[in-house]
Amino acid sequence: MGTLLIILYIFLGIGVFFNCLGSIGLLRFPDVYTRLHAATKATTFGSIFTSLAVIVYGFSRWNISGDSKFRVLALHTIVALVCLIITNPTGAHAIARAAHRSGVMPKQAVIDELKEAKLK
Amino acid sequence: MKEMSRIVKTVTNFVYGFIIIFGFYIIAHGHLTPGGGFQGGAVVGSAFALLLVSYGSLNSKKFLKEDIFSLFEGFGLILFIVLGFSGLGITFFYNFLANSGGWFGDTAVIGVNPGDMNTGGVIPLMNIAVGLEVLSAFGVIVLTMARGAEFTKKKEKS
Amino acid sequence: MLGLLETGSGFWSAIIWVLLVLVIGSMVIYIRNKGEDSYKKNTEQDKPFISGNPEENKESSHLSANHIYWGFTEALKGYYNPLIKIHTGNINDYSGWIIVITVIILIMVGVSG
Amino acid sequence: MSSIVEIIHISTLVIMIIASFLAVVFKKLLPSIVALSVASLLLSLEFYLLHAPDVAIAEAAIGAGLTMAIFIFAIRGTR
Amino acid sequence: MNEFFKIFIIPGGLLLLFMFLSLIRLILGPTVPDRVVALDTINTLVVAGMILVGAAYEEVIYIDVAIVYALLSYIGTLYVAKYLEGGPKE
Amino acid sequence: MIGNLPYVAVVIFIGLGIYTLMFKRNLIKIAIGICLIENGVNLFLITLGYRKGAIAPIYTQAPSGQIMVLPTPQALTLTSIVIGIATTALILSVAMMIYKHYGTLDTDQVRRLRG
Amino acid sequence: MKKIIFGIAFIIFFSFLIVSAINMRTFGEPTISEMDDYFIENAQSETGANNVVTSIVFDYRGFDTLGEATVLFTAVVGVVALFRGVKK
Amino acid sequence: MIDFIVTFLLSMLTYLILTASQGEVWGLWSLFEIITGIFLSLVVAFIANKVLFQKRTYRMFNPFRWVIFLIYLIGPFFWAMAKANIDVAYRVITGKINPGIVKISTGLKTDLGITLLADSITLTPGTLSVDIDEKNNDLYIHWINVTTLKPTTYHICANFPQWIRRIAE
Amino acid sequence: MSLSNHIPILIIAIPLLAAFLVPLINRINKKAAGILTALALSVSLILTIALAVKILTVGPQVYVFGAASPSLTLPSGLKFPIRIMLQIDAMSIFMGLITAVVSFLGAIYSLSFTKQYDGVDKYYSLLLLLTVGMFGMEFTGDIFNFFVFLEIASIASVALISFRGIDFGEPAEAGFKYMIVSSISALMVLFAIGIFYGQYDLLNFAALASVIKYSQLDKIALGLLIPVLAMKAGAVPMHMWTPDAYSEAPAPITMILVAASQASLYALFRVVFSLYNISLNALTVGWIIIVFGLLSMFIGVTMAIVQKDIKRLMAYHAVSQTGYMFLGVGVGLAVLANPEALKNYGITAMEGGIFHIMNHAMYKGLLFLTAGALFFRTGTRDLNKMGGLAHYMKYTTIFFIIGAAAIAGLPPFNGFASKLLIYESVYRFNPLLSIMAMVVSILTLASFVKVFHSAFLGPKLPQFKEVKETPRSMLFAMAVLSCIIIFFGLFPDLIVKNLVHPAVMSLIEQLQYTGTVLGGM
Repeated sequence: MGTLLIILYIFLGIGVFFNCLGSIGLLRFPDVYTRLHAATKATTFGSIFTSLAVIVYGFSRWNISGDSKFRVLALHTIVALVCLIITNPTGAHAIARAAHRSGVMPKQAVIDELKEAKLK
Repeated sequence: MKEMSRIVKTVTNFVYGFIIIFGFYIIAHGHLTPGGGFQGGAVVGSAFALLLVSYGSLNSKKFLKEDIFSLFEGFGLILFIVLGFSGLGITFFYNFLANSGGWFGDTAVIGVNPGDMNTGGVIPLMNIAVGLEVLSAFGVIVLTMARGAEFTKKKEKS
Repeated sequence: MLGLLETGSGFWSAIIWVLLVLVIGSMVIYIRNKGEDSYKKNTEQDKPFISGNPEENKESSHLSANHIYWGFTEALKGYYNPLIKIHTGNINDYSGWIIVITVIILIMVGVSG
Repeated sequence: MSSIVEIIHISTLVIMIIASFLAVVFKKLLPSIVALSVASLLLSLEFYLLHAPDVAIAEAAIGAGLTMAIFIFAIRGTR
Repeated sequence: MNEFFKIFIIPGGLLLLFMFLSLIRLILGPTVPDRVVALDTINTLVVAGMILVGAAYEEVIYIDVAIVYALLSYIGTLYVAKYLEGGPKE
Repeated sequence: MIGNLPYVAVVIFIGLGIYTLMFKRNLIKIAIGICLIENGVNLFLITLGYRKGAIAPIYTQAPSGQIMVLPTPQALTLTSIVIGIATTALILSVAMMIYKHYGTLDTDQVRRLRG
Repeated sequence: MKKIIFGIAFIIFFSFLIVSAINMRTFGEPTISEMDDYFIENAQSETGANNVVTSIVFDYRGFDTLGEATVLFTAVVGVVALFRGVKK
Repeated sequence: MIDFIVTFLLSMLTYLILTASQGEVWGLWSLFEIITGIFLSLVVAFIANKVLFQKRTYRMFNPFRWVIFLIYLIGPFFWAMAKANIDVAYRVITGKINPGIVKISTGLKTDLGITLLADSITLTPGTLSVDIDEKNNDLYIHWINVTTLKPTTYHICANFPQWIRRIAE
Repeated sequence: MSLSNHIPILIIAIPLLAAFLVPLINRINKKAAGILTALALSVSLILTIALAVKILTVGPQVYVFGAASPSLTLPSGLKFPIRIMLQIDAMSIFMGLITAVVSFLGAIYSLSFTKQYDGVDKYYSLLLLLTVGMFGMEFTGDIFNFFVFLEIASIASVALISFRGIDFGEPAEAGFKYMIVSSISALMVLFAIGIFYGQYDLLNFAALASVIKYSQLDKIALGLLIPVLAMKAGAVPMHMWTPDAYSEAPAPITMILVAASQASLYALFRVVFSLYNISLNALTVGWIIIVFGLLSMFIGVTMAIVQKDIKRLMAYHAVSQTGYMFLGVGVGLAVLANPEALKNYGITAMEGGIFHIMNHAMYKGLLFLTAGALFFRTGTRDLNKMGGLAHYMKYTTIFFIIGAAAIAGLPPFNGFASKLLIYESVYRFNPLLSIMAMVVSILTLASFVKVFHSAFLGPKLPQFKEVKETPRSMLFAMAVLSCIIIFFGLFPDLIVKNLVHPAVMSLIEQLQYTGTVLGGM
């Protein structure tokens, strides 16, 4: 039980920390693209860790008590996690592309090859 | 509507089937877990919306047929009301299958239990009927409004 | 009797009314038939007399709906102008009026207890 | 213990109200729809916290996917 | 209310706090893509929070809601992105 | 601590919606207002059914031996949500059609029918 | 002028709603719950469904659900009828 | 036909994962559940097989590729992701950025490969895939810390393309 | 268990089933849609008449959904009902008869009228759904179920009003306005339902009526319910949607819309009389309704005089005639707490008001149908452009005269009978009100003289040379309505004694209403 608690604390701590970073980055960064960096990477990573905590919790409780509902908890959380991992970066890509096409240019940009390419 | 980028389309290919099976899971387990005909139908309808947005209205015509949707909409509702009528020996909407022992007729354990699919009487059947209606209704709404948006917007000057 | 409608302070029967109309109508027709017999068809007496002016062409004599009751609306201008002004056809006003009336009724119901 | 739950309730409600206020005050339509979506998302979370998972699923499916879709169609059609 | 309730509910509350931060970006965001990024962030946070709360209440069936949200918020994002791709207008 | 705050939130929702209906001059904004009122009323119904320390009214794999929240408002809200989306879809379609013929969404100009 | 009247009406309306919110029964403590207790106790044995909400939606209040599905059908037919001539 | 069967199996797998609780089949599912699952999966396969297999490429049927995929996910990808977050944390705290959008040509051809690469890039340090050239599969990357104006592929995404080539091509 | 116990649900379910079948049938045969609609509605009409006979002889009837027996309202010794039920007393069946007749005639009329449209199957499907919504609103005994059917009726109405929206902008505009106001009203009704539920944990009308306490929250619920339902019925000053919606809808739909707004009126009476009854402050609420009536009568008719669009003019008359019903029933409500006055003139006033509902549906429907016939043949609704149509459309002219005479209250048509009841009884309540009502009646006559003159009289106009008499099915519908009007006009006592008086008594006697559900009280 003690090990489980420690693992939970670590995982939840990492998850919350990165989620926090993501939100702060969303506030601090100057333009859409950099904000997307913060939002996508950090929140996905954080959410993976909070979900991992739940998964670990579910499996270990199932091991201890043998109650099938904890296995269901872990399995469903895995499914939710997979959904999150698949959809998040794709959504970020869609937003970035749409932002660039709608005329929002990156600030302080050293180089912008996409603007020169003019894809349509 | 034009199609979106290749990355989005590839992800859509996977997610589409996943959303639909998940929606069916919600519909079929309506009497055990949260969900039911409406929720599952809405989820599946969203899957059609996803296909529409990532493939554009021209390319998605291969996969989404409005005729079939409107057919299934009427069919789902008729199934639902026929289920209502079939209780008419006693009263309209009488749950004549519950606790009868046959299909969906198992007696539920009273209290907390892990859930048995084979219970609920006509409720699972009604879930399926309503789910069929709702998913095709949302399909029709999304397709029609996409068509209408092309129709009502101002013509570009190009 | 059939068709007798009690109204609390009297009664009303359409059958009696119809019979009465028939009787009075036949009397009127009878009196009319006994009237002036110097009238002759297809003479000057047949034509309408419009202050000596020539009769207008029938095609143009139809009065269009805008002009009927012109005097009535003109006389009640003070009443009609604000009334028509209220009917703006603006959807915001529609919902606004509902809220106004709701508030009035809420106050009345609330105050009266 | 239950005070934590209450704080969660309160902050969910507050975020929701702010988001719907934004949906009203934004001048352009697209930002208001985004704000409406946030409000509906938080509404779903609030249903979830009020122990109504059935309704939360319905609100999530309809508020996130379909309402957004038909609003976007509408503003596309009225551009 | 078992001993794990607190462990899971407190991170959930913290995630809600981060939602406030994202909401500020939603208010400030000078352009529409900024606001969509905020929406996306709130989506992810809500999904994570829903999983945590579901674990805290020991209600297995609640996780389904999180799955639905994780899947469908993506659709909303795509719709807005699609609209923005249409051109610089609005 | 929380008191009747959820009800107040409901009222604020409805108030915002009514405000939008009364003072905003864009047809799609009006549709947003209707959505907001719907959200408020749905929240109201669910809030009425809440019971502190209870669990959801579903027996499948629930934590045993607890009271449950009231199920009827949830059923009602489910109905009202679907009705809401149907209403919204119809409102938006009609608004699109208005735009096709009038070329504008301003309520001050969408008033050929008056008097 | 009209805007002022509407504004005042709106404020009064809002305050009435606030009054009703405050007078509502306390949050989280329903005073009377006879009907719902009946549902919670008997739904499982009468309909055999674990989910009480579903058993209310489809059994006890099935007619509402029929009406709701009909509303959706009506809206769909309305939308299709509105855009009926539009060809792609 | 083969795509129908594969879609059916995939959806069946998903359904089984979702419904695993208690029952007579291996202690996980009841018989009725499985029958329902087969029925629903048939419907899904009927609806979704055309979408899933548009290009009619069956390269991913090789189980070896899936093994490599899992190794990739757990090994280099996760490590890169962790690094990415440290990086983001650093930039969030210090606020040092030097962004730009650069073009890289990856040499990947299949849709799945390019998608995997783009998503990996988005989740790994300092990079975000913005756009894609549909003709020759060049990716446009928003790079948060531009070190060279003419970056090679290695600068951006380490050796991911090799991994992905082994997985998806 | 004989089928006769299931008549209440069959009345609703058969049109509903037909509505779902119509789009499917249309794929097979294009012409079957209209015939199926007419068939379903005729079955529904026959069943309604059978049910009316049963109810008027036996007494109120209940139909419980999903229970072990259709009349089992209280399962296993509970004090409150838990299932949805239809509860049909004399007032409900009175409204149900109106709905059945009007929608059946509307369907018959549509058979020819819809030749100008495409997508006819959707039209018929929506018409059936509108009918179902009205039946549901009138028959249901459950307050949330009432909300659902209110939404069905309003959504179907909106879709039908904006049916021509693809070609013209105005129908879409009218539909939008109606949709917004009806959404507001539906949401307010839902809020009131929430208030009731929060206090009493009940959703049944009768059970609520037996426990209602008229507390602070009940007052707010009443204050939300009265205006929104009055608005749906078209009371001034919330009537502005009425002329828009009525004038832009296709003619048979307008006729049914009149009946739909009267269904809301019925709901208002149901709330005030059956739900609250004596517990509310009857004088205040009665005067509120009387003032609604006065304003509606007067403003409606004066606005009608200046109109030049024929259907818009009639729509304003619809507002004005609704005022009579408000006036009659309002007087009855104002003296509800006073048994002496109630017996002396209150019941008569209510009889007048309720009887007027039926008369109004009939003659207003006839007038709208004639207007639709004019539009069908001439293609215009502008009175300025019409003239001399009596030369071409003789039957339509006769029907118009009958309708106009009835609405103006000329004896021996039915309008006179109900108006006379209202005048004489209201005079004993307050003479001024009665005089106002008479003035309004005169103004009504004046404005119909205007319509008659500008549309039908006058020389033959060259642009209308091709105009022919209307098709047979349209004439049939108008003829049936005219026969009903004349019959009602000649024998009003039959109707008042057998239909209207039981309806009024079922409204006034609350105990009977609750007793039907809750058992011997």
